[in-house]
Amino acid sequence: MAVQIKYFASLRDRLGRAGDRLEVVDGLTVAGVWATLWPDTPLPPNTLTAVNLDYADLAQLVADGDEVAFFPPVTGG
Amino acid sequence: MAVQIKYFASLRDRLGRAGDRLEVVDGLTVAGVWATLWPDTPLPPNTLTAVNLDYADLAQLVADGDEVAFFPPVTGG
Amino acid sequence: MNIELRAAPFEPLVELARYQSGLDESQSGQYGATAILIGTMRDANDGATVSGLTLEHYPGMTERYLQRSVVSAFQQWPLLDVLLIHRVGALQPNDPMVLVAVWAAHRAAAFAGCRFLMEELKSNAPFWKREDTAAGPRWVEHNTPG
Amino acid sequence: MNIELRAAPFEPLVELARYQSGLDESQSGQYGATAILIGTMRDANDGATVSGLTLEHYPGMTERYLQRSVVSAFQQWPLLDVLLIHRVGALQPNDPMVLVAVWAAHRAAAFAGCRFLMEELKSNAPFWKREDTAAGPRWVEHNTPG
Repeated sequence: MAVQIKYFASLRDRLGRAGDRLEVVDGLTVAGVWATLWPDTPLPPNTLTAVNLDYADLAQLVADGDEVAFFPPVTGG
Repeated sequence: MAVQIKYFASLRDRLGRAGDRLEVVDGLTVAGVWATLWPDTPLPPNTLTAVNLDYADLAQLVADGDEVAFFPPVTGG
Repeated sequence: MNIELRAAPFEPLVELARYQSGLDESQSGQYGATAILIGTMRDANDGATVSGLTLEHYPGMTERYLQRSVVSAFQQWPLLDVLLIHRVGALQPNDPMVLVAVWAAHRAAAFAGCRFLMEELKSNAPFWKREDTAAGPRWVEHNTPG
Repeated sequence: MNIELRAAPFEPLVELARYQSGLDESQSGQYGATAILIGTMRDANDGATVSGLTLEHYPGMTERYLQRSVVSAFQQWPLLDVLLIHRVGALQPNDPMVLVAVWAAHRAAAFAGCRFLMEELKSNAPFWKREDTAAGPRWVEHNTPG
């Protein structure tokens, strides 16, 4: 069971890569995905999260095949 | 001492003419102009009034050479 | 800044392109937002089919009122430029009736200025609409709310 | 209705003219108001000269978010049509960045729909700006208020 992880914009630059792949266990949340991948790096304040192309909160459970994204506040338009 | 009077839109159609000329006396107001010209026709509710191309209220005094206008609520744009 | 009453049909997008190409060069790079409202003649109103429309105005006062409205908009918001064109005379359905374009650094001022000018046009500038309907001509008695 | 991300420069007035010419014929005569907002790249921001800008997005999610925003606008107001074009990639000062055009019978709905979509673009759709300044590139950290 695995999920794809994506990072965007300043967060990607800070982390030094655009994504990850993570084998996950039942009951893992979006927050848990981050904590597993970046145990020494607290999630930056105001970071936004999405699961499968929709905004999601940190408590959302992830499932096999999900795409999980972390990114800074948006500044389009 | 005289003022020019103008009527617009539905008010002009109702009155049957586009304007008048009136010899006036000292102390005459916009309301007085109407009452002098149309003693049997009360000013229709919501009629707007202008003196010399600026909105004016009924109590404004008129002077020699003024242009006084009466017109219905505006519906532009 | 340009304010015009037009007695003949006009193309808002053509006017915009022309005006835009003449915008103040010294402000190049500052125009972050342009808010535009185009009003077009509809073929129905208040339950009746409308085949034509005549826009009457008060020559002299209408121009003066629009001028003051634009000055007031510049006083209220940090605007860079304004283009305002309003038809007078005889219109047919789908004819452009009014164009208000407001240039500013940011969208909040552009939107606010454009809305303000539209409300001035609709509620205070001396214009009157007479519609041609199957039952004959009739004066429009009230506008739609902004 | 049309929603597009553009990787190359575009001319908002040309796009508007093209889209307008293809508007639903069956709604001819109903388009009373078109509200338009054009966002353009400025050459200065937060006190620094900006010589270029890169717009990043989240392929897949950005399109999906914009699509939902437009559906939401149609649910909230009686709109007739929407055209939304947003740049991605590398921009230079004065390049158009975003075009939102909303057609409705009356100006209140057109304005409200246009503003709503602009706020969605600015505050919620996944886009990020990176500016080129004399001190090097920097990510824009916040937007101007609507």
